[in-house]
Order: sequence, then structure tokens, then C-alpha cells
Amino acid sequence: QRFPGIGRPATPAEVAAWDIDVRPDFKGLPKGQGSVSQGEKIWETKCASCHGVFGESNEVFNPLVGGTTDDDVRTGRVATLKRNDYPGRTTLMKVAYVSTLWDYINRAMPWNAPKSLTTNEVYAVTAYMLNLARIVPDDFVISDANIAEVQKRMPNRNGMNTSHAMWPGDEFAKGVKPDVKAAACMANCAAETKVASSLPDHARNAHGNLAEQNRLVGPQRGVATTTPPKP
Amino acid sequence: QRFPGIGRPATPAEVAAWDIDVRPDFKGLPKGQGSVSQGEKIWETKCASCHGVFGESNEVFNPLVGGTTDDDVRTGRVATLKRNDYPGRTTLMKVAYVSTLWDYINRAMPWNAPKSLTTNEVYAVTAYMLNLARIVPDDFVISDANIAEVQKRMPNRNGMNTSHAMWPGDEFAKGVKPDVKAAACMANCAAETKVASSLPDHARNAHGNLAEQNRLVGPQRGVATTTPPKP
Amino acid sequence: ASAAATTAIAQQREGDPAILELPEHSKGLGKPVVTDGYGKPSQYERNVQRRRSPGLTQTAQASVSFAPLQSLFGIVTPSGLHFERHHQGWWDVDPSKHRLMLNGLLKTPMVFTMDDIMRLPSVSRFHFIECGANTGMEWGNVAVPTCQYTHGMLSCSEFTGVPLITLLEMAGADLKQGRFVLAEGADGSSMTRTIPMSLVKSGEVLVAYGQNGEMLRPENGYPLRLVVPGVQGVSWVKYLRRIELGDQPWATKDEVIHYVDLMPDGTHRQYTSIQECKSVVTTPSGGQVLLDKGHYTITGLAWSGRGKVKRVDVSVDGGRNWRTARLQDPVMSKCLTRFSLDWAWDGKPAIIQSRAIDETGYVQPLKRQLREVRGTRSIYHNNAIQSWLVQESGEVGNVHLA
Amino acid sequence: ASAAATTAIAQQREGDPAILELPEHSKGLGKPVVTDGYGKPSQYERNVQRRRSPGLTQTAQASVSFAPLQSLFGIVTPSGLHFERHHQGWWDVDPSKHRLMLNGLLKTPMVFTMDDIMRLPSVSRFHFIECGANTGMEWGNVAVPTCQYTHGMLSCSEFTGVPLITLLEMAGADLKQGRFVLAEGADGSSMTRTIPMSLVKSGEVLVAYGQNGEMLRPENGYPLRLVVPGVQGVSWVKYLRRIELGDQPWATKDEVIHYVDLMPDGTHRQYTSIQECKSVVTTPSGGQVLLDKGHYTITGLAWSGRGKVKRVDVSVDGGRNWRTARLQDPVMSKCLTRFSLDWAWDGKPAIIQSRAIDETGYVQPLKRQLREVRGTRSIYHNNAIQSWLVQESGEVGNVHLA
Ligand code: HEC
Ligand code: HEC
Ligand SMILES: [Ca+2]
Ligand SMILES: [Ca+2]
Ligand SMILES: [Ca+2]
Ligand SMILES: [Ca+2]
Ligand SMILES: [Ca+2]
Ligand SMILES: [Ca+2]
Ligand SMILES: [Co+2]
Ligand SMILES: [Co+2]
Repeated sequence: QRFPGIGRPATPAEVAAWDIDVRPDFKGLPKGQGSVSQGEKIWETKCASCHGVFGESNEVFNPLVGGTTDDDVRTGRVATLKRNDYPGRTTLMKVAYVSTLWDYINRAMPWNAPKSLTTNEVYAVTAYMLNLARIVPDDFVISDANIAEVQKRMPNRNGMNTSHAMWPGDEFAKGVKPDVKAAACMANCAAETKVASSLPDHARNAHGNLAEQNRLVGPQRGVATTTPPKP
Repeated sequence: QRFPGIGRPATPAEVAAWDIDVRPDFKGLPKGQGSVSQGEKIWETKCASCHGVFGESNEVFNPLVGGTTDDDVRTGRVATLKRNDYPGRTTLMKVAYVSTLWDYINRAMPWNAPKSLTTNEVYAVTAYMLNLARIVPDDFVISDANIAEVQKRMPNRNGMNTSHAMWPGDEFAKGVKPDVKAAACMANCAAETKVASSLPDHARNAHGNLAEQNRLVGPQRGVATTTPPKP
Repeated sequence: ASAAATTAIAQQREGDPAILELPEHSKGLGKPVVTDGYGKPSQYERNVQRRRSPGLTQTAQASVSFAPLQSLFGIVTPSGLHFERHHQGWWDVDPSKHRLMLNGLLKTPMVFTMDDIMRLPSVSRFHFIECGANTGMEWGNVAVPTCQYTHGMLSCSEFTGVPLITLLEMAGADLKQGRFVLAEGADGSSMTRTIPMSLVKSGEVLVAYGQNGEMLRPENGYPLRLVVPGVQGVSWVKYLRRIELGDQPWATKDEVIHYVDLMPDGTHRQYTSIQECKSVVTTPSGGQVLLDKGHYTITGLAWSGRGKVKRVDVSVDGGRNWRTARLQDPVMSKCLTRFSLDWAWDGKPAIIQSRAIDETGYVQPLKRQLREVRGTRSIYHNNAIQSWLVQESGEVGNVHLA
Repeated sequence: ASAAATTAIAQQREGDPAILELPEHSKGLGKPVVTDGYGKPSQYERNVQRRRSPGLTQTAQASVSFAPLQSLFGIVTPSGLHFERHHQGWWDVDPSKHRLMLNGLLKTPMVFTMDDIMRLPSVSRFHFIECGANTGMEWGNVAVPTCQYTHGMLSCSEFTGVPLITLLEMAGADLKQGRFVLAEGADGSSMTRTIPMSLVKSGEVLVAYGQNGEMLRPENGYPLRLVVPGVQGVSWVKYLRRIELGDQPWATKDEVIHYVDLMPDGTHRQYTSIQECKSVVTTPSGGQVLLDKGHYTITGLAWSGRGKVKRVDVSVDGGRNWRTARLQDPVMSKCLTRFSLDWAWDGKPAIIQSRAIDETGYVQPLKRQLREVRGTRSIYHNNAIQSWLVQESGEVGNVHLA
């Protein structure tokens, strides 16, 4: 023992109390089940106030549901994600794994009372959310037994990519080089010196008076944004 | 000009307002004068409340006056400083230069109203302090003209030493080596392992309850000093 | 003109009242020691605060506050100004009741108290932490006025803690099978992130309790957070309660739904963790106004999630010509590096930029170069070169060039 | 015994309530961002404060507060816990009215505003500051219980400022004739100190405004102080208002009356400025009680006013045998260095010491070695090896050995 007297074994009850994570291969998923209609009731009392009755609200957060099609359910790629003119991105447009939803709802939702749902309630609201996006039918009962089948219908299940140089190890992909390559030109470089974007005048004071966001002494002051710019 | 636009020349009036320092060679000393008896009056109204009528008080600070002899005035060495059994050290026992006194009183005293004395008042209280230690006679008038003579009577004027390795340059002395030399023995060293001094029991709680002076978690706690030590 | 000349002469004879009339503090007795057992900044520093960006988030508990980079010096971020990012609000957790559990692919699942952890050998290292969404508002157009808002989800501290590998070894971790760890927090979101064992094995990943000499601040995970150098802030799990060793990644909400980078082809990059090499000029910067022509010291911060900053170049003509800046030592790995360069402003418009290069040779890209590969919908990991336009009035604005 | 065994089994089945019963913060929504625009430590850190030593000084404005070294990590001292030493109280000076004047042996006496100074090229450096009187209460006998009081007039910060030599050169300083500068503060004492031009010329002496990323704290000289690396704190003049270049030293009160070292022969060493190589174990240290036998990490701080710390040795048997400790990098010049060493406490009495060696080869002395040369009446510059006695009860005391 390298460090005598430090730390102790965890009891099985202790591990059970905290080991709540659920992986994409469903390791960690507790047994249980919940129907769409059960989920609807829970949703309406415990989730809709923040996320909207159809998961469409963006009052406290991005909409959870919307933007996916039956075709996406078939292909596993959310088509609208390829469109540069479609600004919104709902949770169900992005999420690749049903386990991610289950795990997160189970640990963190409802936001103001996390970990208050029973296992079956988590199954049920998950079913309800999936039903809103027509991933599962109205009479569906999701359970640990059939969740792997549900995974095969996740609309963006094929929309992810882990082959990039921004993971600090070779666990996902080996030898990938950074994707953006720039060179360090020093003189007479081909530069764009035309201003293409700047803060519109009406937004001048949108972050408050910048004169009050800089020190009172120093090489400069904050700009008084309560008055228009000097010529 | 290496840094255009930064800084500006000081005006003569500005330099005069701030350039108040007085060196041992009396550079910076303004013309003026003050008598012991003038000094006594100022002392009693403006200094005695803190330093005592005879500069003997240690209520707000070490005594200023005391511990010097006529012999010291002659030799320029305060004899009691050589005695290990004499604990107190007054300002006049230590100070080598009269300029130091003048400069400090002028800039910093009275403590609660620094820079409120006139030049002549500073001369006068300096004279009074020196008189208390019999460095100048009762009827003495100190001035810029005779202060160099006074310097020759400062009791500890020869009691200083600048030849040591603790000044980070060779301005005072060149090539002096550190005075304390230790070696880094690693094993079976000749060590004193008998406890010669420790905090007496009655002082256990003198700095407050140490349990409240250490973090609530960590490798240890603070000792509860409100109760006696455990055996 | 003659009146002005007279004033000038009078002033020459007289001088600045701030000098001629001694201030109160030169003529009085000041305040006692321990006026504050724990001190605070000067009242004159009240403008130096962390701030929210209006409208950026819909709630204040799943939100962010930005560090005032425009007013900071050197590389250390004062803990009181450290940027905040919470997903379910912050807590002041009682450290005597806080526990860290290790489970998964190891011989003995274990529990550690704070006392236990603080008895183990620790290291102290300076590292930056940057939110993956830093500069995210600026992928398309200029959206915010100052470097507090463009780059302020960035801070740098001296972190003290125990290498996670030490704890894993104590629990008999299976270092062959175990390729990923899950880090889990104790807050409402019980924030979870997958961390590569390759990084853990390097000894760089810390279970940290110390920040800038004292304990972590509650907003930053008191009493325990994971420190994952070079990796985006959301992986630095706060209120750390559990570490699980596993053979597969976890696909947690914040690595596969939220902190994902949308590519032009409509796929999402998941597990994009590293904060690539980046820099920003903080003086002068957007929302400031220069007082005068003449000498200025252009200064800013550079950093790389892949190691040390090797070089920083600065341009004052919008990128046509560059000069190499001074770097303040010590230059440390995965840590902020302060750069500076002298500049005499002639009063004409100027566009100021900085470009950092790290020890791997990676060059910080132009916005255009970044967009060419990643489009404009990526949100995360915008490490493009920042441009500040100094106008003739002295006012400095945030601009994108094309 | 059987009751204890039953409890143990029950506990095995059940476990720690701090784990089994989820804490409030795992089941609720926390506080919003920018609850504090400038944050503060956890409520559970309330014991970590700077403190006065009762009876040490007769007033609270000419006094000192000690940093809680026993509770700090790494090398950075949080600015709120930086030790204080005032001679005439502290002030919160308006920086827009603060001026720095240069006069003496130079072509043009000059005035700088804070705006001017902050426009000049600056450097940021980590340095310790130690009061010359630190550990002064311990020349003779044990006087105080904890390392907060024995060694707490010590702090370390990242300072940002302009090398004083830059300003002197701007004013056309006579670098031949000018061998000393006088630094003068703007507080009531208008604190003055003589500084060697040799050190100024090296570029190390800074006119500093930044401390740990923000401005200096008012207690530490806001908005401007001199930084004189390696030299005792009283020379780091606060509220710096004036620099005079001269050909002779000034013999100011605090260099020839006050911060003077009384030698056994009755002479006073004046201008003793350098803080010689020194170290102290902060964990475990006086006034603490160890909770248990087993592993501990002995850790502490080492520093030298002459440059870098080269090595630190630690003894647990009162100096008979020593082991070399780990040093946390980066090891910087005239900066605190954190050392640590593993130790398994067997529950028996132990005397813990540390001994630092700097890059000049200087070895931190025993108390005896120091006293042999300097006696016991020196007050200043006590850099002797500190001994902490760990008793069987776990209680740690401050002891001197003989
Ligand atoms: C009081 C408000 C509130 C309630 C009630 C609430 N949520 Fe949420 N929900 C949020 C917020 C805010 C977030 C974003 C948290 C973050 O930033 O990490 C969120 C995030 C989510 C997400 C992740 C979305 C994503 O893209 O990252 C899911 C799924 C979710 N909620 C489901 C639910 C369910 C199911 C319920 C009810 C059982 C529920 N929520 C109740 C406020 C709420
Ligand atoms: C309100 C209290 C107070 C008053 C009034 C006062 N002093 Fe002082 N004096 C002090 C204190 C406190 C110190 C120590 C300051 C320090 O720690 O640097 C001091 C220090 C001194 C010293 C330096 C002593 C040394 O050894 O460093 C001299 C000389 C002195 N005073 C002279 C005077 C004179 C002359 C007057 C009146 C004109 C005066 N004082 C009025 C409180 C006072
Ligand atoms: Ca134990
Ligand atoms: Ca698990
Ligand atoms: Ca100017
Ligand atoms: Ca002068
Ligand atoms: Ca983040
Ligand atoms: Ca001091
Ligand atoms: Co997020
Ligand atoms: Co003093």
C-alpha cells in the first residue's frame, strides 16, 4: 500500500447510490418501462412549463423536439442539418443516442428538481419525447428490453463524427491531423482589409455603457456608448 | 524620443512641493532654525501625547529618548548596545545621523497629522529631542548652519556598519561574503534534538483558538487551544 | 491663443494641483491592518467585473459570465473574476461532507474524503481554462463589442491537486481495458464528461482543490474539480463526486448533444475537446478609446491546448504585415502566455490583430480559413484571428474582415 | 466488540450517509451566474484569514497582519490574504489623481500619470515579498504558535509593471553619477528607501501596478508600488509618488533606525536588504493536529533573495537525517518555490524541519549557526531552520532545539 490510511473501499450500497450513468451500449441502464401516454402526463406536469407541451419552447432552453422527419428516422441522418439556411437545431435533430437522453433526464431533469423521477417515469418521458418526433408510435411502451431497437430509429444516429484532431488521445481515431491549416506570412501578405462586419449602430449600447466596463485609468478608457460615436 | 506622448517635464514648483528628502550630507535641508525651548512647547502640544513628555513612552511606539550617556556623545558609540542584558533600544540609541531624525519628523510626524509642521518647528522639536538626551544644551538653537556640528555629537554616529553581504550591489562594500555559513549534511548529522524552547502552557490560547485558524478539511485540523493538550 | 498661452505659462510656473496640493493621504493617518481579514479591490476598480452578455442565455443558472480580459495583466486571473459557466446553478458545498468515489474497471471501488485527498502528494500547475463556446457568438458576424464578450470565457489559474492517475492506481485500475474515464459532478446536472485515459496516464489530469493559492471558489467547483489541461472547460467537472473507469465513451449530453461542432456536411463532430491555438489582443481592444496619439504597448494573451505557445505575431494593418511580439516568461504548457509589442499610433485608422503559433507548429487561422473548413454553424472552437479597428477618433471596434 | 462488529457490518451494507442520502445540491437548482460580479471564497473557508499577532505592535496602523501560510497551496498568495505592513495606515488612493515624479541626477525632472505608466512596455514576474522582520519574534525563544505568525509576513504574487530603468532613461538619467535612488511613497509616512542602482540597472526593479492579474490592492500600495525582488518588503515602497536619483544613500528612518540588525558587538548593520535563503514546512506545522497515522505529504515553501532555490532537504528526526524534497516547477528567481516529500507517520514523536539551498550555494542555517554570528538581538533577517514537533497526540508545536 503506497499511501497507508488514505481512502477506503466503497460499499455496494454506496456505488449503487451514485453509479447512475448509462452508456450508448446501455451499460448502466436499470430495468423498467414506460408508455408514451404515461410520459405525456408526466411531461405535462413536470416538463412542459419549461420545454412547452410539444417540446417546442425556447423560453428556458433550445427546443427539444422538431426539425426531424420520417425520412430522417429511416436514414439516421437529419437532412435539415445540411441546410445552411435552417438556423434552429433541436435536441432530437442532434442527438445520436437514445441513451444520452435517458441518462441526462434521469440525472438532471426536471431542472429544478433533478433526480426526482422514478426509473419508470424516465422511461415514460423518454417515450413521449420520441413519440413527439414520430420515432416511436403513440401506443409504444419503451423498456430496457426494446430500447436497443429504438436506438435504430434515432433520426441522427448516423450524423456524428469522431474522426478529428480535437480529442487529446488516440481512443477514437489515430493520427488525424488538425483540419484547419494556416501559414504564418510576415510581409506583404494577401490580406482582406475591408471591414465586412461590425457592430450595428443600434447595438452600440446593447451591452451597457462600455465606459463603465473599463478601468478608470490606463492606456485607454471605455467608450461612452450612451452617446453616438465621435466623427 | 523612444516613447512619444508619455510623461512630461516636472515644473520647478512641482519638484519643490515633493522633493523634501534630507540626506546625511544635508543635501535637501531647507534653511531655518529652532530652539530647544520652542521645541519643548511644540513637543508638549503635538508629540508628548504619544511619545511622553520626555520621549520615554512606549504606548504607541518604542521610546525615542533614553539609554545614551555623555560618554556616548563623546565616543559616538552607545555603550549599552554592547550589553546583551539591556533589552530596550531607544531611537536615540540607534540613530547615527541627525538628518534621519529631521527628515522623518518633517515628513511623517505628528503621526496623525504628518507634514503639518513648519520648517522651523521641525528644527525646534529636533533640538528638544536632542536636548533630552543631552546632545545639545538647554539654550541651543539648531539651524541649517550648525547642524553639521550637531552631527558630530550624535551618540551612535560611529555605531553603524554597512560592510555586509545583504545589500544587493557593490555600492557600500565590494565582494563581502554572507556571514553565516552552513553545510548541508545529509545523514547522521550532529544535530541538537533536545527541545530547548516551546510555547509555555499559559500562552496556549494567547493567539486565539487555533482550531478556528485552520481549514475545516485537509490533512489536519487546527488544535483546539481552549482546552489543555491531550496526553 | 494668447489666453491659452497665459494659462500654459501659469501652469508651467505652478503645476498640477494633484502635486502642488498634497492629497489627504499624504497628510493623515490611514486605516488599520486587518480592516478586512480577507481584502478586496480598490473602490476605483469597480468597473472590473465579470458580466453576462444580454440575451445570450435564457436563464441565469444555465448561463455564463465573462472575465474582463481588457482589464487584466499578466497571466493569472484573479479568482473573483474567473469566468463562470453553470448548467444547473452553482453551490457552496460543505467540504466535510463531500466525497469522491472511484468505480468501474478497478480492483476496489473506493471512497475518498477531502481529508484523504489533501493528504496525498499534490502538484501545482498554471493552466488556462477556456469554454468550448468562447468566441462562439462570432462565427458569422460581429455580435459583441468587447474582448470581455468575444474572449472572456477564458481564465488562468495555478491549480493544486492530485494527479487522477494516483487515485486510479490506488484503486487497482485496469490500465489495459480502461480506456476512458467518466467524471461526474455532484450538482443538480451531475455533469458528466468522458476523459481519455491517454491524458490521465500522462499525469496531467488533476483532481484539484486549490486555485491561486486558496481553495477553488464555489462558482468554480469548490471543494473539488477535475483539471483537464488543454481541454474545454465543460470537461473540468466541478463538485467532482465520482470517477468511473470504462472501456467505452459515455456519450453524455454535453459531449454529444451540446458541445458538438456542426460541419458544413451536416455531421456533428462529437468529443471535440482540445482548445486549439488562439490569441487575442486585449490592449487596445473593442469598446475602448485611445486617449492620444503616441506610444502604446499592444498586449494580449495567447494559448494552446496542445502545449506551449512558440510565437505570437502582431499586425497593425489588418494582416498585411506582421511583427513578432515579445513573450513573457515563463511560457508554460497549456497555460496563458502574455505577449506585447511596441506601437506608435499616428492617429490614423489601424486594424490590430494577433496570430499565435504553438510548439506543434499549428498556426492560428484567419476567420476565412476556419470557415472554409468548418462553415459558420459550428458554435464551438472558434479560434480565428481577432481584428480590432482603431478609428481616427481613438475608438476601437470589433470588426470582421473580408 | 460484538456491537462494534455489528455496526461495522451494518455500515458495510449501508455506507456513508453523505453518499447514500443525496445532498441538497444534487437534487436542486443552484445559484445564478454573477451572483457576485467579483466573487469571494466559500463560507467554509472562513478560518483562512490574515491575522494580527496580539501584543506585537502598539497600534493597528503601524502594524502587521500575517498571511495564513498553513492553509495556502502552490506559490501564489491570494491578494485578499496578502500580508500587510503599514507604518501610517493604508489608503485607497484615487488613481486618476496619482502622480509619479522623477528628479535628481537626470536631464529632465518628469511627471507621469497612471495613464502614462500603463502605456509603457511592462513585464509580469512572479516574486516573493518578505518583511525583514519576518520570524523576528523567534530570535530568542519560541514566541508564537503557528507558521502564520512565525513566517506569515511573506507573500508571492505575479507583479506587472514598468522596469524603473525605462523611466529613468526617459528622463535622461545620469547613470554614471547616479548610484542610488530614493523611492518615496504618498502615504502619511511618505515612506522612503534607498535602492541600489546596480539592481535598478539589471531591469529587475519595477514600478508596478498589477498584482495577480488585477491592480494592486489598496493595502499593498494601489495604484503604484516599487517591486524590489529579493529585498525586504519595506523597500517595496507603496503609493509610490517619487523617485530621486542621487550619488549617496539617504539614511532614511526605516533603513538606519528601524530595519537595522544589531550585532553582538553593539554595532548596527544598516541597509540590510536582501532576504537570504529560507524555507518553512507549512504542512504539518505548529498549531495543527494530525488526524491519524499513515501517509502525509510534507510540504512547504522555500525562497531566496539571491536567485533561484536549488534544493530543499527535509528531516523528520530533528536534523539528524535528511531527504531531498521534490520542487514544483517552474522554479523562478526571487520567487517562492513549493517543495514536498512523502512521509508515513508511525504515530511516534517527530521533529520536522526543512533546509533550503539557493543557486549561489548558500545553505539555510540552523538557529544556532545564525546566533553564533549574529547573536539574538538582531530582530530582522531570521532565516534559520524552523522545527515543528509532532507529538504522539498528533498535536504539532513550534520548538527550538539545543
Ligand atoms: C424549470 C425548467 C425545466 C423543467 C421543469 C425541465 N427542464 Fe429540461 N431543461 C431545462 C434547461 C434550462 C435545460 C438546459 C440545461 C443546460 O444548459 O445544460 C434543459 C435541458 C433538457 C434536455 C437536454 C437538451 C439538450 O439539448 O441538451 C432534455 C432532454 C430535457 N431538458 C428534458 C426534460 C424533461 C424530460 C423534463 C421533465 C421531466 C424537463 N426537461 C423539465 C429546463 C427545464
Ligand atoms: C498620534 C501619535 C503620535 C504623535 C502625536 C507623534 N508621534 Fe512620532 N511616532 C508615532 C508612531 C506610531 C511612530 C512609529 C511609526 C512607524 O512605525 O514607522 C512614531 C515614530 C516617530 C519617530 C521615529 C522613531 C523610530 O525609532 O523610528 C520620531 C523621531 C518621532 N515619531 C517623532 C515625533 C515628533 C517630533 C512628534 C511631534 C511633532 C511626534 N512624533 C508625534 C506616533 C506619534
Ligand atoms: Ca484514514
Ligand atoms: Ca457506471
Ligand atoms: Ca500624453
Ligand atoms: Ca532631494
Ligand atoms: Ca465550458
Ligand atoms: Ca516590511
Ligand atoms: Co452547456
Ligand atoms: Co517599520
